[in-house]
Amino acid sequence: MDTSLPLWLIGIPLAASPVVYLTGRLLLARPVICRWLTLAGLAAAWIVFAQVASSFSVEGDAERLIGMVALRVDGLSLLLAGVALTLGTLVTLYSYHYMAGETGEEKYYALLITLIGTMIGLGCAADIFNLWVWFEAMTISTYLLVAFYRQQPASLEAGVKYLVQSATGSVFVLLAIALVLAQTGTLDLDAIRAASPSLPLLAAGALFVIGFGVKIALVPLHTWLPDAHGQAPSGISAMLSGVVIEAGLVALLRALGALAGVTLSWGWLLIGFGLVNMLVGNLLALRQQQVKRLLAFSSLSHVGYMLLGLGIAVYSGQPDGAQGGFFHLLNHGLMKGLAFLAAGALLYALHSDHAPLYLADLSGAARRYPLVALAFSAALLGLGGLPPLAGFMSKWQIFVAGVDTQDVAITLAVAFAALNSVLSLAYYVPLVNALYRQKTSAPVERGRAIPVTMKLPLVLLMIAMVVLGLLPTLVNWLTEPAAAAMIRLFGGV
Amino acid sequence: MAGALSLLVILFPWTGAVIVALAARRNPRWLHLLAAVFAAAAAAAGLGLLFYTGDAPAVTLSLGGAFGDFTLVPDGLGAFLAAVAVVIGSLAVIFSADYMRGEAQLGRYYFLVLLFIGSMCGLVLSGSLLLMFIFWEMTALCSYALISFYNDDPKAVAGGIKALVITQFGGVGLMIGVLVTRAALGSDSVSALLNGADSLPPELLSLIAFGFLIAAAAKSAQVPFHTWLPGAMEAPTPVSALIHAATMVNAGVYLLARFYPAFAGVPGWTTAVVAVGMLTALMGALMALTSDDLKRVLAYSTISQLGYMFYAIGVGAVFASQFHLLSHAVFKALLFLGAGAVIHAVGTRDMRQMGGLGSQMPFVRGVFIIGVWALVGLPFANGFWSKELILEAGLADGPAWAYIVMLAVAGLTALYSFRMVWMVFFGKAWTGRRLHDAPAAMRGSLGLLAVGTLTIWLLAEPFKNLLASSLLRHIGEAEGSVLLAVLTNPATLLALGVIAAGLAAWWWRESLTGVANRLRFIAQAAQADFGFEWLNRQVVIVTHRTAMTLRTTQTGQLNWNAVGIVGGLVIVLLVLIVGG
Amino acid sequence: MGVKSLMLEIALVFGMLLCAVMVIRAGRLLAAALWLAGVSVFTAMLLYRLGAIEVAVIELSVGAGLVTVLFVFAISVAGDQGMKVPSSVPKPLAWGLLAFALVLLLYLTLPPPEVSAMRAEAAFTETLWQGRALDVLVQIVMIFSGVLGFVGLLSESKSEQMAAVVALAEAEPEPPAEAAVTEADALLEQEPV
Amino acid sequence: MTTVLVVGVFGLVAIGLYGLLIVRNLIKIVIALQLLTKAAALAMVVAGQVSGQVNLGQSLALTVIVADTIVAVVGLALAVQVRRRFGTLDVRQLSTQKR
Repeated sequence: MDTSLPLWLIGIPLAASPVVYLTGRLLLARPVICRWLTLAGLAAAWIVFAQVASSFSVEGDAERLIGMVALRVDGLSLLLAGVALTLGTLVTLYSYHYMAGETGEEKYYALLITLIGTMIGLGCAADIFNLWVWFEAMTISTYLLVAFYRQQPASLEAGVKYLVQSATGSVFVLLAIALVLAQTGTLDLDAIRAASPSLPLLAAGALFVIGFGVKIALVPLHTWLPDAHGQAPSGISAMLSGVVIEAGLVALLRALGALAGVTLSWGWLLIGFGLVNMLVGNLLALRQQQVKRLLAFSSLSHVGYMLLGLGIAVYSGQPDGAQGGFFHLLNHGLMKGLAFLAAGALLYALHSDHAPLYLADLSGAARRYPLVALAFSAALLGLGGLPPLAGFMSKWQIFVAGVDTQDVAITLAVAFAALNSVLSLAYYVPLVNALYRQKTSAPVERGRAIPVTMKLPLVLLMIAMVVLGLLPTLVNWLTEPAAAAMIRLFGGV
Repeated sequence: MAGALSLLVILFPWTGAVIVALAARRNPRWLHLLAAVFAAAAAAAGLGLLFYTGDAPAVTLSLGGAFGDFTLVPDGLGAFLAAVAVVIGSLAVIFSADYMRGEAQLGRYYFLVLLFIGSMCGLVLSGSLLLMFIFWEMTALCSYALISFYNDDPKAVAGGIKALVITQFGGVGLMIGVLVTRAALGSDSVSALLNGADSLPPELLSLIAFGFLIAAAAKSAQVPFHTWLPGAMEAPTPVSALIHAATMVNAGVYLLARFYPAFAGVPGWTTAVVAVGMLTALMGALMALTSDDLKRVLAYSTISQLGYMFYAIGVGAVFASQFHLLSHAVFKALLFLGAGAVIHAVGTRDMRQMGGLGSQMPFVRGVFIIGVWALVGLPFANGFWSKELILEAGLADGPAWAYIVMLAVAGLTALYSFRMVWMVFFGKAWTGRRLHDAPAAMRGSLGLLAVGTLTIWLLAEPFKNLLASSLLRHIGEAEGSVLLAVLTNPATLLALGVIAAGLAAWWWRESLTGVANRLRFIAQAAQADFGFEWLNRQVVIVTHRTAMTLRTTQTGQLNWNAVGIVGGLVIVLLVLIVGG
Repeated sequence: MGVKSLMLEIALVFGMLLCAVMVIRAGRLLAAALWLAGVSVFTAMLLYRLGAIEVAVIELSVGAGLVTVLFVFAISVAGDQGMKVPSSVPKPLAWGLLAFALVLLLYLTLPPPEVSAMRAEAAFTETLWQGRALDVLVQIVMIFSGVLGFVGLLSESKSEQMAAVVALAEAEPEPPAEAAVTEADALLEQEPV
Repeated sequence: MTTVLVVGVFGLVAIGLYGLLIVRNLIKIVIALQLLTKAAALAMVVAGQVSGQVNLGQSLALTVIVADTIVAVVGLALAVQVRRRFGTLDVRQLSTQKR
């Protein structure tokens, strides 16, 4: 691979960002231009991505050294970049009308494309400190996006919690990096892996888990998530839930992978957090009446499934669980992205004042918005793990990997996860039911039309979800290298 | 040919479903017609498939990895159940043309019904366990959506979610079984499990066997998972017929019959199946006896008859169970659609408000009595042959305690059936408004089913040969002619005697009031669903309470959120220090 | 390393921690901000002693200078609401959790590895601008998004400002129920800080 | 002597965290975050020194200081907005989003 390609992949979105802002703000002072510039920037990134992916499939990993810091494209980076670009593009398209007329639209687009760029960069980082730098840059670019409706107290509140908790987590990561540096004398992930295990590195691992765990929303560090995901503009909710959480997960995997030799407990730790996340996420969502908040809580349980798959892989050293976990990561990006975008479309149609969308508001929405309701239901049923939608297939892959380990405890964990899937139906299904009620709610009756730029991303995501459900092996080219990379991260072959 | 037909039997309903959904805003008459045409086409394909059965995969789609190969295997058992599903299903669709006339959201209705029929065919035809599980879940989803069809009614919504959650809960058992099979045998094809069962470690095999039993019990509404079925009565009546006779509940019986050869040797498994079947048959009959809701009586009677089928499998009479499934599918569809015609006319499901309807609806009364005739097991309707066959096998191969109970249940069946017929069609004279007998489409479906009820047993021999290919050695019962065996067995007379006693008990019910009063506690227990409904509700309440309690931890206060972070750190550090 | 040097080190760390405690205990925000500057000064001195001369200077100018100015600015805009009553988290819980975490962390990390011989290293500027060039580049991204965030949160059109003022004025007559409790708590608490 | 520094770093972290647990004023919470940050910067330099790479440690510390100053700036901007919209800086009253 031409080693400058990854630089382009990261650089294009990041360079597009100031262009978007300055053009929108100063040169033309027309927000409409921002939307198109952002799309153009993403299109350019897509072209580079296609090149990177095709040469990756031939030549494998590629590395570029800048000073003493390396950027490396492996399966994991490719997966994260793919999900970030897919969702980012669709969200940009979606925002065309959704965000139209908001104050600070140019900032929204500039930060959105920065977010995409920093996530791709994060996926490529091969140096532990550089990983943190990307992570922090990603976080900073989302602060304004979360608190974008700054006239709304609730949205400011969400922003405050997000900022303080993220910053705390990031300090933990820094302390862990300091411990690693002091102990091993290096920051390169591969070199750290070669160091001999010691107690301070164990502490570093714990600090990494907590530090990145805040972003991944491990229970009990999850408390910011429902607020932030619930209050952000819906496109941003989709990004936060569909990729940002996952980017945190990738960062954690890279950091823990470097410490793989320190203890054998990492796999169990991930599985443990996975199980707790599933149960707590489901129970917290069970009685939730606020639609976006409910979806946010359900993210907790889906992170649990990913952690379960990845933990199984770490524990067994086999790539299958990781492949399932990454497939679920991808699917969750699509499904939760779709769910948030569909909820946002209804929010847009039913409430013009950013007021929260309640379950009762959805009543009968299918009669006026059949397409959106269909997409929303597909997303919800997929999230609930009903076959033959994509969500079931990735859960299945995780479960197969789990039982294949022939370990009784993991088989029990799989059974627990499956029961949780059943529990989750108890809150997804009433949502679907409300959509198809015959009695329409008052907001639906006076709702406005939903523009086509908002419907198009929904349709695309829905098609992707259904196709992946029917042909789950279609994304093997993305998940298989990611799983292989992950096994390599943890010192396997 | 077999491949094409097995695909068509799934794709006809599914294509129909999509087309009807797309045409949802057109004239409702078109919707009825479209749905009926596609259902009839599927029925034709399903009947055609019966002539092309074979044990080899007819369709294969290789996905590889964790997903294995998806195959369709139209062997005798699968083809038979697919045929039941499409034929009864298409009759229900045709019946719907009258029953659902003027309802809103017909597109959604037919979409789900056709999807349901197709999924059921896929379930019984699939030769891969994963594919089977996928269809298994799809039938659960469709049944949920249909039960909740009148989704402005909270009772319908609750009933639907209950059905979904309980059958999904059972599905977890199936899934674990499939996963373990995969892990142990390296393949998830049905034949791999059937052939490789002997080579599996015993504890794994019993895990699989009991996992499948849980799944089957939940799907077929057996104790203790039966609570969803009465709630499912909120569905439109043709859907009830579909769920009870043609699709959903048969899936559990199918699963056990299919894997009986693999699981028969698992210690305690057959006893468990017998016990579940027996308890369900008894409780179902008692609950049917004490219920006043027409559809509920039929629902409980379904549970009870399914108990017979489970019992039959438990004692090794797999063929008898499938024969009874066939009989039951036909006569229960007849009874449900007949009840639908009554409810459609009267506008209530409470039998205490009916009575004397026979004079107003002679056609419905006629076919309904034929259905009851078969349900009770009087000669020579189809239910007679299959039920006698089960009881004979039970006497010959099963434990005595179970046989006695099952025999008694035959009497109870007679008792509640006569009570039902009496309360609906006879007794006091009908004084309400003038009622219409069933309209044309309804009559068509009912008439066909009535003829089937009276004649389908004539096919017993070919049916046996059809199943023999897929059930192999386990069809040993009744060598030679099935029908002759029934007639010549002394157990038949015994059973008929008990049935006659049940009938007599209803006839002289006035003089038996003393006994009835003394047995009141049983009636009360039966009306309270023997506490299972309570148990069910407790589980739900506890879950929701836990959820509510847990929600208070989401304080929304930044300081407490920080406590979470520090607490998390402490926990992780402790775990790592202790766990090494 | 002589005893004298060690004593100085201990004194500096002690001073730093003392200032930090005062930050938390300070009643007024302005005082807290100034104590924070004190922490900065001690940190800078420690950094200087560790040989990190450049960062010590930066810490002094940014940490003690710029950040303090920022805080003072923010306090002057937002007002110096004294909130003497602590949060609803019980103090024993906070103490317990932190002490526990601290003990566990120190158990795992003490004693720290010996100071290894200084490696031959490029000069600070070279390390920063060439060795860690990527970090610096990403810092630019951070600064850009930080500025956008700051501007996006604060810049308001006149109409918005008016709306906010009106909204507040409307909210003023009925103070939040919490406020009353707060004052009562304050009387009970009688803590001089 | 490194031990003293390690204790100092963790001590500073503990005090900062204590602030997050106990303090109710939003601006003061941002100040407590600054304490954490300073600990992190100090930790970087100490780690650099321990591993014999002071200049590397310095470079990292500089990045940390820059990043966290940005966080403080955004945090303060949020605080000012919160004061405008909520009329208070009390994080206890800033808990409309719960359950």
